[in-house]
Amino acid sequence: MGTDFLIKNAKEIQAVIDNNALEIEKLDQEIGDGDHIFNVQRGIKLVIELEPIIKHLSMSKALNQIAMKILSGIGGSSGALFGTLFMTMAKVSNIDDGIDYKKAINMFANGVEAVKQIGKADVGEKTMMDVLIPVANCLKQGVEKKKDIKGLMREAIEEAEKGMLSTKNLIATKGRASFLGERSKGHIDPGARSSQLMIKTVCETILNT
Amino acid sequence: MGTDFLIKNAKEIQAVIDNNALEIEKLDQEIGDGDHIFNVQRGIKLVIELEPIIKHLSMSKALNQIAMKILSGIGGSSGALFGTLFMTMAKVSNIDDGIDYKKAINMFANGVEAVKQIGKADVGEKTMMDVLIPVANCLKQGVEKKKDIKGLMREAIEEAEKGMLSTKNLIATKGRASFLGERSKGHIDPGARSSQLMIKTVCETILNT
Amino acid sequence: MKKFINSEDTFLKESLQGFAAAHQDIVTCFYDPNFITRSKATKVGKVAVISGGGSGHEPMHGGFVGYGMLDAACPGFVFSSPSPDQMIAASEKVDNGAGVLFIVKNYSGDIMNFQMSSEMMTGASETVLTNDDVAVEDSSFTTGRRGVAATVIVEKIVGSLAESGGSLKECKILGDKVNKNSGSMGVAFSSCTVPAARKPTFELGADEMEFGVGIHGEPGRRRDKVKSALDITNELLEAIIEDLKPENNDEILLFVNGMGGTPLTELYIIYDNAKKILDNKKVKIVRSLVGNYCTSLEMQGASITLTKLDQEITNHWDSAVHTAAMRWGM
Amino acid sequence: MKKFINSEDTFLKESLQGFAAAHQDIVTCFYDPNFITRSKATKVGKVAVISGGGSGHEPMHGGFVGYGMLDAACPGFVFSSPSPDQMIAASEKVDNGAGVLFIVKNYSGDIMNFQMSSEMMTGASETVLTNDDVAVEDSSFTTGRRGVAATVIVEKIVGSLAESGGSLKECKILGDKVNKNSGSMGVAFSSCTVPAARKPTFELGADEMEFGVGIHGEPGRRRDKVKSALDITNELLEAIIEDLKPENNDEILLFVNGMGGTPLTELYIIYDNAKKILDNKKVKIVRSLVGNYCTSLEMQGASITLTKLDQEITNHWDSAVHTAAMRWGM
Ligand SMILES: Nc1ncnc2c1ncn2[C@@H]1O[C@H](COP(=O)(O)OP(=O)(O)O)[C@@H](O)[C@H]1O
Ligand SMILES: Nc1ncnc2c1ncn2[C@@H]1O[C@H](COP(=O)(O)OP(=O)(O)O)[C@@H](O)[C@H]1O
Ligand SMILES: [Mg+2]
Ligand SMILES: [Mg+2]
Ligand SMILES: [Mg+2]
Ligand SMILES: [Mg+2]
Repeated sequence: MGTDFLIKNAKEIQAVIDNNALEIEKLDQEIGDGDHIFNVQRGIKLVIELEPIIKHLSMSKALNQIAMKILSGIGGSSGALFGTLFMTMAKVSNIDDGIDYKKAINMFANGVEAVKQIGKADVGEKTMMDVLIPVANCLKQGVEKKKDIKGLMREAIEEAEKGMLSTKNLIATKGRASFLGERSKGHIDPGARSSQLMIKTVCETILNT
Repeated sequence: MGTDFLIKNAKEIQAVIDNNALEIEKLDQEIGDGDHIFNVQRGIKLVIELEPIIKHLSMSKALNQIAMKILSGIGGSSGALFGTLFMTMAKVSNIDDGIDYKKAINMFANGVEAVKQIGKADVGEKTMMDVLIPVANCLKQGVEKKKDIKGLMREAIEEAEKGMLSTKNLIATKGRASFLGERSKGHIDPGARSSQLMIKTVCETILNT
Repeated sequence: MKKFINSEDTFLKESLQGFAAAHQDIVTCFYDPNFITRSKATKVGKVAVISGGGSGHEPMHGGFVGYGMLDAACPGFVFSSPSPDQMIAASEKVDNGAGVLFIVKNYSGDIMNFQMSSEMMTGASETVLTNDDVAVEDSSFTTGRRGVAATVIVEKIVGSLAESGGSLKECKILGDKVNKNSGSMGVAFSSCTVPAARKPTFELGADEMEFGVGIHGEPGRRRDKVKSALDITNELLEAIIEDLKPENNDEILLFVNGMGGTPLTELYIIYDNAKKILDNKKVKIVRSLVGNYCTSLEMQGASITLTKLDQEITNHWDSAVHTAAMRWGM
Repeated sequence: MKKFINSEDTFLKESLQGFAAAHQDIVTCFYDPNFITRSKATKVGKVAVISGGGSGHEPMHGGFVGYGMLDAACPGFVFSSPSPDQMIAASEKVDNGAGVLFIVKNYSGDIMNFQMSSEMMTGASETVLTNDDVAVEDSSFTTGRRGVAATVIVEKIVGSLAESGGSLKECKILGDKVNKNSGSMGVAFSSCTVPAARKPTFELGADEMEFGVGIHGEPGRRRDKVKSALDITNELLEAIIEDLKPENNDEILLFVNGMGGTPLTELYIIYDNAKKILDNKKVKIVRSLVGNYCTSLEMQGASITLTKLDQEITNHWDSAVHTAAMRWGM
């Protein structure tokens, strides 16, 4: 798994997000301030534009570049959250020696833990954590149980979808939607939806290799 | 002709103007700033409210009160123009000794002349002067020729209507519509319309006595 | 119509009361007839500068009453000239023996009412007529051009001269000069709504703008499709420059004025674009003003004003001013 | 969408450029990362006060950079928190050795980005979180209340203390106090339109208002029929007073803030109505602010903020300030 994997996935994600842009925009208009889709699209575009630079970099350096780009280029909650995710993934030791699925999952789980810490949100608060945490847990357990990687990817896709859908009936207690209190109920969280789509895309790339 | 004549006519005019309010409003929206109808309605209301005060006053004092009320209570072009009309009418000598039609017409013509001076507009400039001046001229000539008063009233009504309609195809050179240049063409002047309606109302009151 | 309003009849009075209360250190309002004066008396022998016009252009003119600018303002009903009794009462209150200078925007109604005031007044008075709107053709056979945003500049400059002891005659001459040195033009993206009318003065399509609009929502030069900020700025500047004819290295004041409903960010975009264009033409921007100063109720839109400067005008621009809407140096 | 704009991508940059050029005597703008500083260096040992947040609330925060208020502002994209690199670059530029005080409105995105900045910085820093919006229930289990217009007041007061030599700790304590002493609530008559979205954030019926709206067009307490200015003012004040609980003869600052698209006249009507209500309750208005200070692009609407005063806060309110959007005493 090299930096080409990152770029390839970024491009796939771009297509998927663009296809679902109107829905995501609407979600953040309903319970947020409407900018989530633009933040995400801007972020992906910036990452893809990094291709010529990170192509020749080591994995840790590439991830750091991506993290900095996301952090500085997006702003808002997504910038801090996704930026933290990538920054922390880069910190797992020895990733420049080559990455297998186990290490990749470890990196992801580490990143999610850091996101949880900066955002102070747990499962059930109607944020992207309702997708990220269950998926990270499922993957970690899968690795522990030495599950088949393709089956695990399918599980992760399901977990992500379940988590995303679960946000619909939650009352938000973190993020901008929390200002709505009761009125946040009945809407899927935009960040949960975008994360779920990204996870699905990456898992499918792996399934298709 | 006493102050009751003034109040009676103000009330008749109020009804007529109210009935044509939407049209007049629209005219000033098309080539002005849209307030002419409110200015006129406010003015008439203020004059009618003067009834208890002017009921017992001499004609000159009553007209002066009306003029001051219009001048201070309307503002805008109409305030200055109609205020000047009434103020000048009050200045004709001996009006407190009784007013016959000849004197009344003399008063009106005097008032129109003063309006012409303050507004610096003549016939053909697409203002209320296209109604006021022809009507004043027609009335003056009628008195000179000792025409029958009822016939003269009918002539005045016609002159007013003709003058009002003539404004439609004029290019405004005075007043707010002048800013439009060519684009003022095709619209009747709001002040011409309101003056024409007032003149018609007063003439009809006389016709019906 | 959605407005913070209790009734059309009390609109002006309540607004003036709020204004007076919020700025009681600067202004005092009088009612029936309505006028606004400074809260502190000025020195004997100072020319009194009075402006006025229909309401709906706030902060103009009441927001400019105070040290270094106006001595009094006479607010008419929304978009209707004030009446002579207002000007007369204001003059009586603020005339300090050196006469009254009226600053009047060139509209028939305003001219007639101010003229009647002058005629009815006993003291000396002069009038500066502003007519900076280049959207309208100028002609001595017609009412001529409208007075718009440059009125703010004239009031600042003349106010400063009066404060520093200028005579009535000098104030009149300087006011006329600043007006002649100024050109303005505006564009509207949306109409305004006069409270009494309860509906917009005009209708614009979703992609239309009124180019050369007046500050009462009067139609402009033409109805046009909405263009980029740069194109709009360019066209506004071209019309102004054609009229003002600034020469190479002429120093100017660039004033980007909001019509009331356009956010500051966009006014600064216009400023940025105008600066690029003027830099290109070697017109030197040496003073600036950006904000909502001469508005049309909640209209979305903006105008640009250029004023050619000389040392005298620049000095009076820089001098201290202390009003509700314009304040510096104190 | 009708805006003075050339492209969504250049919107912020061009606006900042115009802002910097129009006020070059007061501010300097830096780009990539974007931040605004005073144009003149401040004295060594002065605490640097930095604020920032998504753009679209102008003049907040850039308009408050200058003597007596902010040392720097970090503008994010429209309605998106700025990123840590902006805050870090700004801090490096303006930290004078006495540390940096961040003033941050309570939104997840802002908090996370400012927190990351603090962690990445080498120098000392403190953060004052504003959360004055009483429309939202406060709770330590949730994000809590939004920071809205009182942020302006906090920036003025803390800016004054920093200017007069207050330590980082003192600035932090005073900032927290002013925030705690303040309550705000707003109402919207129309939505705003984020340039990138090209369409309004929300839709309101012709007779509807959003009561308790957020400054990004977030939904408020409820959707309601439009009411009279007096009723709206009354309901806003009731919510604030229930929270702030001012006592008989408490002295307060009354701040009527426009959301961007509402004319001044209407803000003064709210002021007038609020004054009547507060007079009745024996709450003493001793300082006032009326205008568009914390806006939501072109949104039509307004908010009311009350800040309880004591001698210290009042003195810092009165002290000289020289920024693009707030200026007195110099
Ligand atoms: N404290 C938090 N922890 C985790 N996720 C959060 C938190 N706050 C917000 N989010 C996520 O961020 C998303 C919104 O992102 P975005 O719209 O880009 O930022 P903003 O809310 O600043 O406008 C939400 O839908 C939610 O999933
Ligand atoms: N100089 C003038 N001489 C005569 N009538 C005028 C003049 N200027 C304007 N008017 C009349 O005034 C009318 C407009 O009145 P009104 O709308 O009340 O005032 P304003 O134009 O100040 O808004 C015009 O339709 C026109 O008939
Ligand atoms: Mg958002
Ligand atoms: Mg009119
Ligand atoms: Mg008018
Ligand atoms: Mg946002």
